[in-house]
Amino acid sequence: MEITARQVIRFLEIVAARVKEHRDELTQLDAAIGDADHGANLDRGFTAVLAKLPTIADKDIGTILKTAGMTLVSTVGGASGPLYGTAFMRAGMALADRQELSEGDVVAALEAALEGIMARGKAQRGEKTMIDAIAPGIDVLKAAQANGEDFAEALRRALDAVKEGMESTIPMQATKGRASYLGERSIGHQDPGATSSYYMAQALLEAIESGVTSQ
Amino acid sequence: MEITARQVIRFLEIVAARVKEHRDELTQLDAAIGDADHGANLDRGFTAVLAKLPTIADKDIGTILKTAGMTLVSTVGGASGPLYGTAFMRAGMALADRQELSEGDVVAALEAALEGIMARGKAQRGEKTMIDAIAPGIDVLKAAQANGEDFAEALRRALDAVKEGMESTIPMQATKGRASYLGERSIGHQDPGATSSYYMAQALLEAIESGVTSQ
Amino acid sequence: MKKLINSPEHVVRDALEGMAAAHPDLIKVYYDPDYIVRADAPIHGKVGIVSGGGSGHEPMHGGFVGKGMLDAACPGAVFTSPVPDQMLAATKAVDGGKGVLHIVKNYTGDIMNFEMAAELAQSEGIEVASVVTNDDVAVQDSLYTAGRRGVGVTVLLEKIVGAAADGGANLQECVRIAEKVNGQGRSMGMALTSCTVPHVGKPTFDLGEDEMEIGIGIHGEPGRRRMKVQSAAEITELLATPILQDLPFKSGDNVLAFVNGMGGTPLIELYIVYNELAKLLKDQGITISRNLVGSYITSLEMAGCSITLLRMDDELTTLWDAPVRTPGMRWGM
Amino acid sequence: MKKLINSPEHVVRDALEGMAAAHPDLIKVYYDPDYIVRADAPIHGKVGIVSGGGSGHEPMHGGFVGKGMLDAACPGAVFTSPVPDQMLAATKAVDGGKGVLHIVKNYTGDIMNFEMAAELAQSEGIEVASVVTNDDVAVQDSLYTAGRRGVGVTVLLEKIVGAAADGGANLQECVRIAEKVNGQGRSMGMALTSCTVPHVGKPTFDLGEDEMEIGIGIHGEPGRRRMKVQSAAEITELLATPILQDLPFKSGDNVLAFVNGMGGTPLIELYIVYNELAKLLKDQGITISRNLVGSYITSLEMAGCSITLLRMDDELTTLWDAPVRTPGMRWGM
Ligand SMILES: Nc1ncnc2c1ncn2[C@@H]1O[C@H](COP(=O)(O)OP(=O)(O)O)[C@@H](O)[C@H]1O
Ligand SMILES: Nc1ncnc2c1ncn2[C@@H]1O[C@H](COP(=O)(O)OP(=O)(O)O)[C@@H](O)[C@H]1O
Ligand SMILES: [Mg+2]
Ligand SMILES: [Mg+2]
Ligand SMILES: [Mg+2]
Ligand SMILES: [Mg+2]
Repeated sequence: MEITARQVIRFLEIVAARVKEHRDELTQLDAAIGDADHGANLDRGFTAVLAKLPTIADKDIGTILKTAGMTLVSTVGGASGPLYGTAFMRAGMALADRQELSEGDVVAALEAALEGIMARGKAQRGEKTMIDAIAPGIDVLKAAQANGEDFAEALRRALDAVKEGMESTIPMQATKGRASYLGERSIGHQDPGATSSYYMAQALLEAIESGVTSQ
Repeated sequence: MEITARQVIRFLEIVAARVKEHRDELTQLDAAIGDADHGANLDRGFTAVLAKLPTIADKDIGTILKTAGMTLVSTVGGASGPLYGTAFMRAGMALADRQELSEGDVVAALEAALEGIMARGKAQRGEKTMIDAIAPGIDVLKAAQANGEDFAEALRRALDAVKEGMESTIPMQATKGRASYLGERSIGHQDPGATSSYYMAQALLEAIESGVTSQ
Repeated sequence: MKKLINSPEHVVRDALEGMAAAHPDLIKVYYDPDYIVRADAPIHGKVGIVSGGGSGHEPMHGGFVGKGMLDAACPGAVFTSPVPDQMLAATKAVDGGKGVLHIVKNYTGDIMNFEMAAELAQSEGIEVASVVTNDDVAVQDSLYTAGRRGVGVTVLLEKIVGAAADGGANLQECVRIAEKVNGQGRSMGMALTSCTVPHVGKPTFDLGEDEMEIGIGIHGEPGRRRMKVQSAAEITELLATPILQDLPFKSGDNVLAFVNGMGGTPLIELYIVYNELAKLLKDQGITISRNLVGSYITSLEMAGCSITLLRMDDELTTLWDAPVRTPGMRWGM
Repeated sequence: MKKLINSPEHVVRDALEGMAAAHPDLIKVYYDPDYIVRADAPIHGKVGIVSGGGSGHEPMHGGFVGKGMLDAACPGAVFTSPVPDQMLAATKAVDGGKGVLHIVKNYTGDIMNFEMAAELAQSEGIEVASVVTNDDVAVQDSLYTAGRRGVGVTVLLEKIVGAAADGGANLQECVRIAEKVNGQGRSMGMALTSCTVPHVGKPTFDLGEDEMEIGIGIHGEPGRRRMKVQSAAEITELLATPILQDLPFKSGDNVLAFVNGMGGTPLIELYIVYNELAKLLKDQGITISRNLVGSYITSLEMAGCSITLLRMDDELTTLWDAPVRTPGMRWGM
């Protein structure tokens, strides 16, 4: 299975749509354990990314993702801006000059993105952040790759893992980010960043499955 | 019928009690067309008058009323402080050195009090103030006096006139005091000062009727 | 009712003690009767400037006592004019032999209590003059009514006359300047929420979640009109238009533009209103030569704002710019 | 939601334009990226002091740009840290050749965005140092968490370090003084009401008519504890006790006592809290040598207050007393 630049653009478009759709939900989750701006932050950022797309649609995949990341850094602010921004920039650097992606490229890019998030935010799994949603999905893809399992199939299982990871943040006590100020009162709420990461994973699956039909 | 200093003291005690009892009602009336402090203002003032009574109980009626008036001026503030204060002071001046009052004295003192209010506040009847309650009562007493009618009987009719006067402020548009700022919106509300004047008239009747029984 | 207080009865006393504790270098506070005087009063050979009114409008008036503004302030109970004993004591405390000016906001109670205090002070041989502020265009004026309320202009007048007195103006001069400021200034206010008088315990008036009250005073008095909440631009126009027409202010005028918060409105909103006001005045050819943005004459925790415009000339500008040092207003020293 | 705004999207921009219109003598405002610099920046041979953070805390930070305090401030969206582009542009605009100090409140977002900006500025050859404020004792601290929030101390730090830089201190000196202020200062806050983020449109948290939230931050984050509303004296003790124990402050200490309003609380209530605080500290043998009472670091229209205590010494006192002239804090000039 080969993924085209057109599909990467499509991925970004779907993320932007999902974020807008779930803007209020994300903000409400953030109101419970944060400061009620996560939905607005990401919506502002991906709206800016959408506006940039025409100028980069004909570029290589690395440039497309790097530009998206830089745009997020420049427009989102808060914690999620540098984190998602770094993630997309690192993915872009890992895919410099590519016009098409192999399955292995996708996994490598996702790993680079996660490393970027962990380096920038200095958080580990289990601290009630986006990492708890993203990491389990990557685990599934890497295992599948190692066992030579079908990628499309693995992607669907990865999305389930991301969903479980997102839900696993509910009983956690936050030790990073704004939610950590609440101490024990952060327990019992789903992390907004983990939730936005799940919607991005959904978008990724959809874009990849959409294949060339999106053209 | 003779009124003793003891009854004048009793009158002040009853006013203080009535004001405390109706404090919230007076404040609510003031909230509608003023600034929600009339009940608190008068309660503060007559509580101070009560505290002063022991020191003046053995004095002449003029001194008792002058002291009460000065105490009101010094403790009430707002519009009602100088107005009621002046009223009691003027009544006291009209009754200097008296140990007992004739019916005529009572009417003269009430007239002096009303003149004091009108001089200090520069208001006339029909401007939606305490004057609209007080003046009609005095009219009744003066007429009764002229026609040599029974005073006790006249006092009761005077109280009815004060009540009607108080209620007559409801349809009036205020042209004096805080309520005048509301223009037409002041129409339809009973004036707080007219209402407190009615309770004072009630107290006066009760004190006079109580006769020596209060001793 | 939710307030940072100990009890409704102690609000005024506790706040006065807090001011005394916070500003011993600027003010002295006396109790029973309550009044605040500048720490170095009386200033011999200077006209004494005294104001006062109900509490609940902080920093006005007590916060304006100090160098270059008020010599004394008399705080009444919340929203209730102080009593003559307070003004008399304050007048005596600041009398420097050149007479004392009473700055009185036009409310029946304030007028009558200051009047009685002035009579008493004069009977004790102190020369007293009074100026009354009545700048609120929300109130229809007429010879036969109590007239307009004194609101935002009072703050500007106290600063300007305070500077004049500090500069050596005599009592007549102070009166002239005060009357000029009151004559050239107009104000109007609005509320997004009511305030709650401590001893009442519930809001003075009820406003729906989408309603605002236009033409309110500073005592939680209901205003002249209730309407649906509108944008900052529309609200600014609703307040500024009657002000501009009333004086009237004309193209070419220089004004001091004062956007005031009512107590519960944050600064970020006041700057948004100021921005709309600046655009509106520019369109009318009116120049803002000085401005003041903040909560200076408040109505407890009421959310809302008022706009005051004062036509400026060289004399008023010089006096406005003069150094002032009080708890509530300070520059130049 | 009732606010004096035109629309949630325009709140920050409109307020910035209002500030620019009101204070052209003190500040210049740039847009896209948004930042505020003192009118006479860059000052050659002076360390540049830059801060920033989400909007909704006015007058902090933009209101502290001017002589003797900040050289620049970067306002983010409401309650959202600004982006690196803003800090980079501001850092370049105020670089006077002696390096630039970033004053950062300890929030993950602020830390990361300032970090990226510092990396970019350094790559362009500007020397940048950063200090992080984390004075909120309501947050339990630990090596493994995001640590404490930066709150009230930030205001005092910006004044003091601003004075140091104006006095010619080099970058290392500024860092030393800033770390000393942060090390010797502690804060805690409480809310009587929630605030409403404009683009959300409803209160961030719900408090009952008789409830208060203790240990809140400045972003409408819920606090550590919810309880029935208590008296000003009890609330003051609830805030002051953890502050005193944390440093700890000791009998004989000189402190700057800062009673701050959260945006919707009127001055009269802040003075009542200050009065309780003064009594409480006196009982503990702690001397208040300086104080600040007012709304300087706010949370939109939230009703409530915070208390900050800073242990003072001669160096900090001299720097605190130094003249300052900004829209939000002014004395001595
Ligand atoms: N150190 C961190 N590492 C990884 N993710 C983090 C970290 N801190 C916060 N996050 C994520 O960021 C989300 C909050 O983003 P957002 O609300 O946009 O920023 P802010 O918290 O500054 O308002 C949290 O839900 C969490 O998932
Ligand atoms: N000029 C006046 N002449 C007579 N009575 C007046 C005048 N102005 C006000 N009042 C009376 O005073 C009452 C209000 O008293 P109060 O609420 O205690 O004072 P304030 O209006 O200063 O708050 C009004 O209801 C009215 O009856
Ligand atoms: Mg957030
Ligand atoms: Mg009243
Ligand atoms: Mg009153
Ligand atoms: Mg945020």
